[in-house]
Amino acid sequence: MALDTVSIAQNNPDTSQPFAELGLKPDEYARIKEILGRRPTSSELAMYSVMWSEHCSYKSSKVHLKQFGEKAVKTDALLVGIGENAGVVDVGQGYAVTFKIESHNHPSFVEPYQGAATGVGGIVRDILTMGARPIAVMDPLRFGPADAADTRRVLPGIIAGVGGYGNCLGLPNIGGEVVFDETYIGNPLVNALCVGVMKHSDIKLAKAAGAGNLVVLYGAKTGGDGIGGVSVLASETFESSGPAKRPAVQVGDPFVEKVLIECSLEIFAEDLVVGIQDLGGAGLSCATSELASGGSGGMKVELDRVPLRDATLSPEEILMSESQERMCAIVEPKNIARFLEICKKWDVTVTVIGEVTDGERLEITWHGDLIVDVPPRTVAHDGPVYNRPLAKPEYVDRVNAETVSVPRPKTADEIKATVLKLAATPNLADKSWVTSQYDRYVQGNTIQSQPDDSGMVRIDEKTHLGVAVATDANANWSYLNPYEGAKLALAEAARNIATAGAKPLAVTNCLNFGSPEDPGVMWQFAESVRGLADGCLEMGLPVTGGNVSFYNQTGAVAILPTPVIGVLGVIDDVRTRTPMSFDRAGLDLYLLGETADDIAGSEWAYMHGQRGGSAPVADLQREMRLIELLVAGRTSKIFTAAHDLSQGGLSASLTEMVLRYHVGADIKVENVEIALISETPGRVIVAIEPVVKEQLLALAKKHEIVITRLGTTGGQDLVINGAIIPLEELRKAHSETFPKLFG
Amino acid sequence: MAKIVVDVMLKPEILDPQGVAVSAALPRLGFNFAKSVRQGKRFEIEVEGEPTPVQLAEVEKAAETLLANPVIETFTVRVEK
Amino acid sequence: MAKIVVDVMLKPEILDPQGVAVSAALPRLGFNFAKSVRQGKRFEIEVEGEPTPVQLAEVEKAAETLLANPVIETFTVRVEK
Amino acid sequence: MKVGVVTFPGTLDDRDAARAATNAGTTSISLWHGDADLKGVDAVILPGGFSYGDYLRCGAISRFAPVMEKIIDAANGGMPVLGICNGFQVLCEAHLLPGALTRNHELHFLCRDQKLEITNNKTSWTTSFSMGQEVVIPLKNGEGSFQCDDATLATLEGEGRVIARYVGENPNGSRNKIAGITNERGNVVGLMPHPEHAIDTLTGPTADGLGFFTSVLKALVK
Ligand SMILES: Nc1ncnc2c1ncn2[C@@H]1O[C@H](COP(=O)(O)OP(=O)(O)O)[C@@H](O)[C@H]1O
Ligand SMILES: [Mg+2]
Repeated sequence: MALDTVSIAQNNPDTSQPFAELGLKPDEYARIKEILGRRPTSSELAMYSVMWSEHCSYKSSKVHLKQFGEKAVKTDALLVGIGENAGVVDVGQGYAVTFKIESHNHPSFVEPYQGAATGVGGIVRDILTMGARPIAVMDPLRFGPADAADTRRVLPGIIAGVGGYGNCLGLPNIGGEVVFDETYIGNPLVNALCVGVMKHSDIKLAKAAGAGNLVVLYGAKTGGDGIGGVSVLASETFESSGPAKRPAVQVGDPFVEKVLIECSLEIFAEDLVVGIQDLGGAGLSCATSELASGGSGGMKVELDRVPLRDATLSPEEILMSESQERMCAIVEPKNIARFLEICKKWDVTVTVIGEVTDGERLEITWHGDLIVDVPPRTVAHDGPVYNRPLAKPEYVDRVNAETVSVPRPKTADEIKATVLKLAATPNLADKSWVTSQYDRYVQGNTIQSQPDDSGMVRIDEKTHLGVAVATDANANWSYLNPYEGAKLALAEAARNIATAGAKPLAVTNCLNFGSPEDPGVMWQFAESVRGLADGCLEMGLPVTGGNVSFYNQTGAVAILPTPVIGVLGVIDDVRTRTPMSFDRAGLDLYLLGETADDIAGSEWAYMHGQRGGSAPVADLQREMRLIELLVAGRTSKIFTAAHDLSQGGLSASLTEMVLRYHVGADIKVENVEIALISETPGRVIVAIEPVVKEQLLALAKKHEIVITRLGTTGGQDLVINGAIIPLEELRKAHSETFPKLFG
Repeated sequence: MAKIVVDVMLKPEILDPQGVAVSAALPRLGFNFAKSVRQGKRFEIEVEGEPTPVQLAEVEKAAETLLANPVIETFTVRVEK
Repeated sequence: MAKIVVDVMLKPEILDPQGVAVSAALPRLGFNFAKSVRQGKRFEIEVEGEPTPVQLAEVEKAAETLLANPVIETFTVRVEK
Repeated sequence: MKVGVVTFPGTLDDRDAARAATNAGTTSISLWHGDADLKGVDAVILPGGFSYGDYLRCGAISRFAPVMEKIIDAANGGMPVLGICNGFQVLCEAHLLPGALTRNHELHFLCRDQKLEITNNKTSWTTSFSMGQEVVIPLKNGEGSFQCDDATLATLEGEGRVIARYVGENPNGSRNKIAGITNERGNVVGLMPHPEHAIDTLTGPTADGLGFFTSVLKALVK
């Protein structure tokens, strides 16, 4: 097996290389040659090809994403911004919180269980890498139609994978989404979010500073995971002696990750690392080049020291391997003995693979031969940047002009039938078949989880400081108007934090789209980013990080534009949160916010095969006033309960409220044919003791929010304009759907 | 009545966390015979009478679609006395 | 190098929900050959050279103490070519 | 009174068990799986989690940990030992309790608020409850189905050694809806649901679980 070294590359400039098979364009290949002043070695080619891929380099999205920095409001709360593994925000009392979403869409289609499991594992390592203890996870998911064969194949595996990995790590799952739509057939979306907490002084960064410091690889051994593409290289360049076909599937070992977390936190607590990076996409290529370029640039690595699970791996494959549960740390020599000792305590495999140098090049050797000699910045950060053509797709004006025609419930029978249908439709049905597979209690700090508007965890057991997180995306609205859709998702996520009385602080996002090579998709993407950036600017919330997933597309059909927005909020005392529902009779119910005839993009329209009309326009000033009202109402203890209105409108929200503690309500609304099903944004139902009515009205007036009395709580029925829906019947409709579909 | 056995193992290149855990536990208990351990599944299927070639072909099919996940696993089908 | 196989199955009187689930799934997929299905575990242990009787006795011991739980499971040990 | 809480690699609910023991008025001491040392504790909790990933069988690998030798000796000498979830599985694998925990009959991990009936209030861990008292505490596991042979079941039932039973639908296929059992002497208890997650209504469905921890305090001071 011939090794391609730097000197061979110098002496044989004309050797043909499979750059196209590795996904590089001719001009990208030419640029690599220009950077190096010679052809790359096969190892260098492997590194550049994965690091310059869409997934790692953000080459199609970069020009748009930079708005998040440019338009951002300056806030002292942001301790670490975009660019690191995850952003970090100050939540007070000396605590910092980090959170981020990442996608694992394609792997979850290929192997649902492992794809979803390793998606959770990856985002948890990103959070750990910042120096934080991971404290909770969430999983926004999208699937094809609930009764489609493909959905039956992927959904159970994905749910089991999210649970299997998260449960074994001891991370409470505090929320997520399960949404069905035809466009996700063949393109399920598995987004995973993790939240972590640390003290300010514990923040860690991905940088390799200080010549002589050691490069330490610890965690799982390296195998041939996720390097399907690179084996092209191995087989083209060499007569490969290893297994011909490397698996593109990565398999996770949550036990190893759990031990890695505890081991790392013990190492952090003793302040034994200078810099740290997890190994995710692009494995060692990414970790070494990012660490080196985060420091002065110089690093030497002896690749043959990497502990292998499969002895037949070639150096190219080792550089690319996406084996899970690995971390790379920069450690001062004086600390290495203690570092190794802690790894030994936790039975974690650990190897010194190199050292930081005072040069500016990343040099990697294989049994003494130099196989990589590159300026690390060129690998990690100077990838190609594309300003891809974009064009407003033809469908937009056409569908915006359509009028939505759906049945309008007016009579008592129609009202009852509508409420029951909405309660049972897969997008709105009870998700406990899913969430009961997730541990929500572990760590003993979970204050809210599904089906609450947001997840909430306590981070200090003495002061009861806590954080709340919600994720949202309304792909129907994004399809009709991606700019407004992104803003509306942001507003909804923020509102979901605020109903509990927490104050929104920071934003993360996972932008799931079709192919960036399609100008229409690129337009959807650009509009979504612009909408989110404008929205965050207006609401004064920083974007702390995120992830882009392109190529979610089957043939010519792209998924609906699905920007999943996560908002993190803080609450000074979790004991004072406003619960999502009421547990007793005799309370008064009010609707905060006005209802218009917003049927376009609604669940009721979707259920009737309608995907036309115009999306609502986000009024973020009003959203902010509503948020202030909700936070103020919590601190002055006015609310007994508060619940957001979103998909399924008033009908769905009332259903969720009365079923939560099995206490009914008697409601009267005007224009029921609109009020019941409209999805006008910026609305919340609150429950109060009748005695605080005047305080509530004053609060609404102060914040200029329209308020309408809906009715009272109590009884064993949900009664709407005289239509009686027994709670038992409603519960049956709501809870039967998932067990029937997925058993 | 006969017994058809389907053995399902992870492909050799796929990480087998369970096998790794067993490999690590054996020496701690003083057992040093194992160079490596892989853990898989075994299905024992009872069928009426002697299995016919048609039936065995069906079992192969079932193994491929249900019992094993061909993305990460291999399987063998055999009749056991 | 030889391979020792340890098969572990739940005792017949112990409920095997995985086997039951497979039994139920097969006919839904149009497979009607199975009278019953039981699911167990298969361990493939690689050892250096030909296994000696002493080694096999050790494997038996390991199966009894670690690989199987005699309260609910039975096991067999054999050398596979 | 000192209650030891064991951490194996992969243990998850150790902090929660320690918090519960502390809230009940005991001092919690953390015990490391690799140390054959009980640090002078008066009782031991084996908490929930996925020790060693729960690969092979839940609890099968952990039961050989050095700390377990000491715990087995101490338990046989009468020290109160509570195994919760994974800890229950470890106690069965260690033969301190009969039977075994197997896959839930629905084959899924199941997390839910579970109603239980306390059916023995004489053990070291259950005296704070009244006979027949119904409590609600979280159940969360993938392998919580209690199985044993008929003779063992008859013994357990005959000697009143079932300490808690699921109320309502059987969540996992356990024989006789068994949620927890004790040894002959009543000092060793295994329980599938998690009382340490029901110590206050802020973070749990109820505070019913606290009774297990106050019971052991009473057992120790008497
Ligand atoms: N949609 C986005 N919005 C904001 N930041 C983003 C987005 N997508 C990626 N980023 C940021 O770009 C950086 C690189 O992302 P990524 O390569 O996914 O990081 P990692 O490899 O650590 O997961 C990160 O700081 C990430 O937060
Ligand atoms: Mg990262």
